[in-house]
Amino acid sequence: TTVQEYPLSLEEYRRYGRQMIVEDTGGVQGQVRLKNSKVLVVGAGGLGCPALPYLAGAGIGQIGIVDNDIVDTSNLHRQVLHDSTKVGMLKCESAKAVLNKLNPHVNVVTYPVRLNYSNAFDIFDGYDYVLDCTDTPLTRYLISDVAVNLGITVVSASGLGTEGQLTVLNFNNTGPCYRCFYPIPPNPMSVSSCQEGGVIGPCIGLVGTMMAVEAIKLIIGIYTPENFQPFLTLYSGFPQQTLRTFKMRGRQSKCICCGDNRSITRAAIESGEINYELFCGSRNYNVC
Amino acid sequence: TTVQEYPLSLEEYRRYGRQMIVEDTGGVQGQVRLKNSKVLVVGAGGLGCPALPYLAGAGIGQIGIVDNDIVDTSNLHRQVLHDSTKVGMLKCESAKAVLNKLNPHVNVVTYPVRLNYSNAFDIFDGYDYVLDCTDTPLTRYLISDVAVNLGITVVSASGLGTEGQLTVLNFNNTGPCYRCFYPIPPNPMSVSSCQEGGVIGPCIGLVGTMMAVEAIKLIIGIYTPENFQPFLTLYSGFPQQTLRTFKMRGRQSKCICCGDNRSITRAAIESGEINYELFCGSRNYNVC
Amino acid sequence: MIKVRVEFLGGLDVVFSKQRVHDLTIDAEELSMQGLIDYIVQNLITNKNDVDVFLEDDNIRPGIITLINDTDWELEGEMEYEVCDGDVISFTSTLHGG
Amino acid sequence: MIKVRVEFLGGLDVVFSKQRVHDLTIDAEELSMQGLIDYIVQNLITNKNDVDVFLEDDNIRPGIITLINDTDWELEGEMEYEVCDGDVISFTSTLHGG
Ligand SMILES: [Zn+2]
Ligand SMILES: [Zn+2]
Repeated sequence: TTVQEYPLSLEEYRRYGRQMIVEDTGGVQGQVRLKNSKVLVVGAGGLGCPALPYLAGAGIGQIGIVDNDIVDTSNLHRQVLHDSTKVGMLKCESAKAVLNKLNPHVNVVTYPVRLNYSNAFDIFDGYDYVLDCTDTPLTRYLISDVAVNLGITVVSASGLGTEGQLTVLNFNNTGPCYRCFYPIPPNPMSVSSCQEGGVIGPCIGLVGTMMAVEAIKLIIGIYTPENFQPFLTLYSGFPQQTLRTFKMRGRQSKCICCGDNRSITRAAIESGEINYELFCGSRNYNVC
Repeated sequence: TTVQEYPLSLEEYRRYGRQMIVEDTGGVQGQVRLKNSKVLVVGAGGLGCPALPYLAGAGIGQIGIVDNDIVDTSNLHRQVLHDSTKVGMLKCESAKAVLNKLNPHVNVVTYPVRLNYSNAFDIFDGYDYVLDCTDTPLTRYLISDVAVNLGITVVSASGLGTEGQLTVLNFNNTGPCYRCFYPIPPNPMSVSSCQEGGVIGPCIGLVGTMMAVEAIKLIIGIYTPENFQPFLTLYSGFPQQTLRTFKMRGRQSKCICCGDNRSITRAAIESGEINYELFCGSRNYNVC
Repeated sequence: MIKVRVEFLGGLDVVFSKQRVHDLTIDAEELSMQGLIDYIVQNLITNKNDVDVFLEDDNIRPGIITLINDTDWELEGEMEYEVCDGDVISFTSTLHGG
Repeated sequence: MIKVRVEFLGGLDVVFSKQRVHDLTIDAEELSMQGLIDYIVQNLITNKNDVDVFLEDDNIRPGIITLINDTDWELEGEMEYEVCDGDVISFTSTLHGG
């Protein structure tokens, strides 16, 4: 057996040098943390497309991509990791091909499935962080529930039109989860005045890029149990570009997922007892 | 001759549909404006890499890319439009290949030269907007000076470490230029305590993405002479992600480029009379 | 008289005359959040059929985050909070697109 | 006594003990920007060799943007501005990286 004297190869020093000299990253130690971390990105759409290459570029050791959707021409104004030659291809495979060329040091694993109650635990298991880049309340509840049960911190974001939202859930297994913020799921019938929404590519792109910043900060230890404050950040692209950060509630003791009396357990989820479909309805929630 | 009855092809309607239904874009009219516009991006590095694909995705008619640098492994953590297979290739050509695949409707023109006083006018001529994605004060003064003389609005940004800055210069030929903000160039000798700087990929990436948002807003007419207020926006990535927008001075009547007595004329620039090299020194200004 | 700024974000402005920010001067000595919400429903929602975009079972509709001076109202007493002169009260719909 | 918050952004904090925000209480009845800058140079710059990162020819060094309550100081009278209690004065280096 050979002893690993240096934690990074010369090629890695060269590749990551410009980020390692940023004091906040912690130099070699921070780079090794990035290399040893595994990040799962659920959704290779408008949010995942900018988040993925920055995670790969930064040298995350393993990146998982969950997406069973295929590339469509109508995606390409905002899902710029894909391209016109990949129309019809699985988004996770399209993304993997780009990331492999960008940084061959990263192990990219694809999951060409629709995330659901029966496969989520198997997929999430072993990852340190999950980025929720999905587009329905159903998956947002599911991702948070599974992450809480596995002790994983989630970077969760969304966007529509010219706006976006970003938060970090279940930080250190002490921060709030999605259900702490939204104990009651939205009623599909109540959103009747909201139209199907469009989106400006770089606006959702900016929010996806913010997710990569948050993931890197989590991995290199910028957030600590002492300094972490639950937050929700809102981005507006028009008429001025602004970010507003709201101070949010902490973990709720009455939360049925992460609180004192937990009913959203792994067993309950995997048995199909928690009916995510019924619970969130099937309407398009994009606007409200 | 055939009459163009519809301003966009069916494929274009399909491709841009999700952005055309965003009310702020102005629908078909806004899309036609994007298609008829020509945007020059100077620099295909940390800022240009995220700005370029969002501009191409949005359907800008012509995108010019000025960069004479070649792809290096040490760029790839932040310059994620390129990849490891393109090390040694011109960045402008690497970028063009990606954009052509992303959106074949966009005419991508490359300028594999170092922008200087003798070539800038020829390159800029005919473009509606210029994105300053460069990394030295020299080019920032030159880009602003040439744009003012040609009546072009500039989206100017920069970044270092975990921070970035963004502004719009010479808006409508009435807004301030770079020299209005910085009438006296920085003295190279005065920045001795500042070290060579690193950069976090998605932090500079976020600022480049903001540039694409600004360019789209300019093209579709979100800014008007009535509502435009000179601004400088600061992004910080650590410890919290924040944007702060400062209200800035208007055009300065005493500005030697855009003011009442102009000495930075096209003739003065092209003759080499304005010595940008001397004027800005040759030190690395990255930190201060 | 209590002056309060009310904001409707995340697309919620669609039922408030597409106006995101409303500066209100309310003729009252005291005003709880409950009182402010009643005022909003009575005075700011253009089409009464849209009330259920904002309210459900007399409470703020699930999926809407309510903020008092940029802080989650859960930390400030929710419906019992006494609105002060100069407060900024924000309501934001949760976006789901990705 | 005048309370003022002073911020050093864009990397300028390197010569201010790496501290971006300084909350100052200055023992004076009146304080112009010139007075505040003198105070900063005398009290906040750790190493006197670093003064020329902040000043050049007794003025704010070219390349540094000065802001009074988030507004360019050019709009507020520059050195003649009278600092008020509660003001936020920011100095930011211009970044050049791209
Ligand atoms: Zn919870
Ligand atoms: Zn000027």
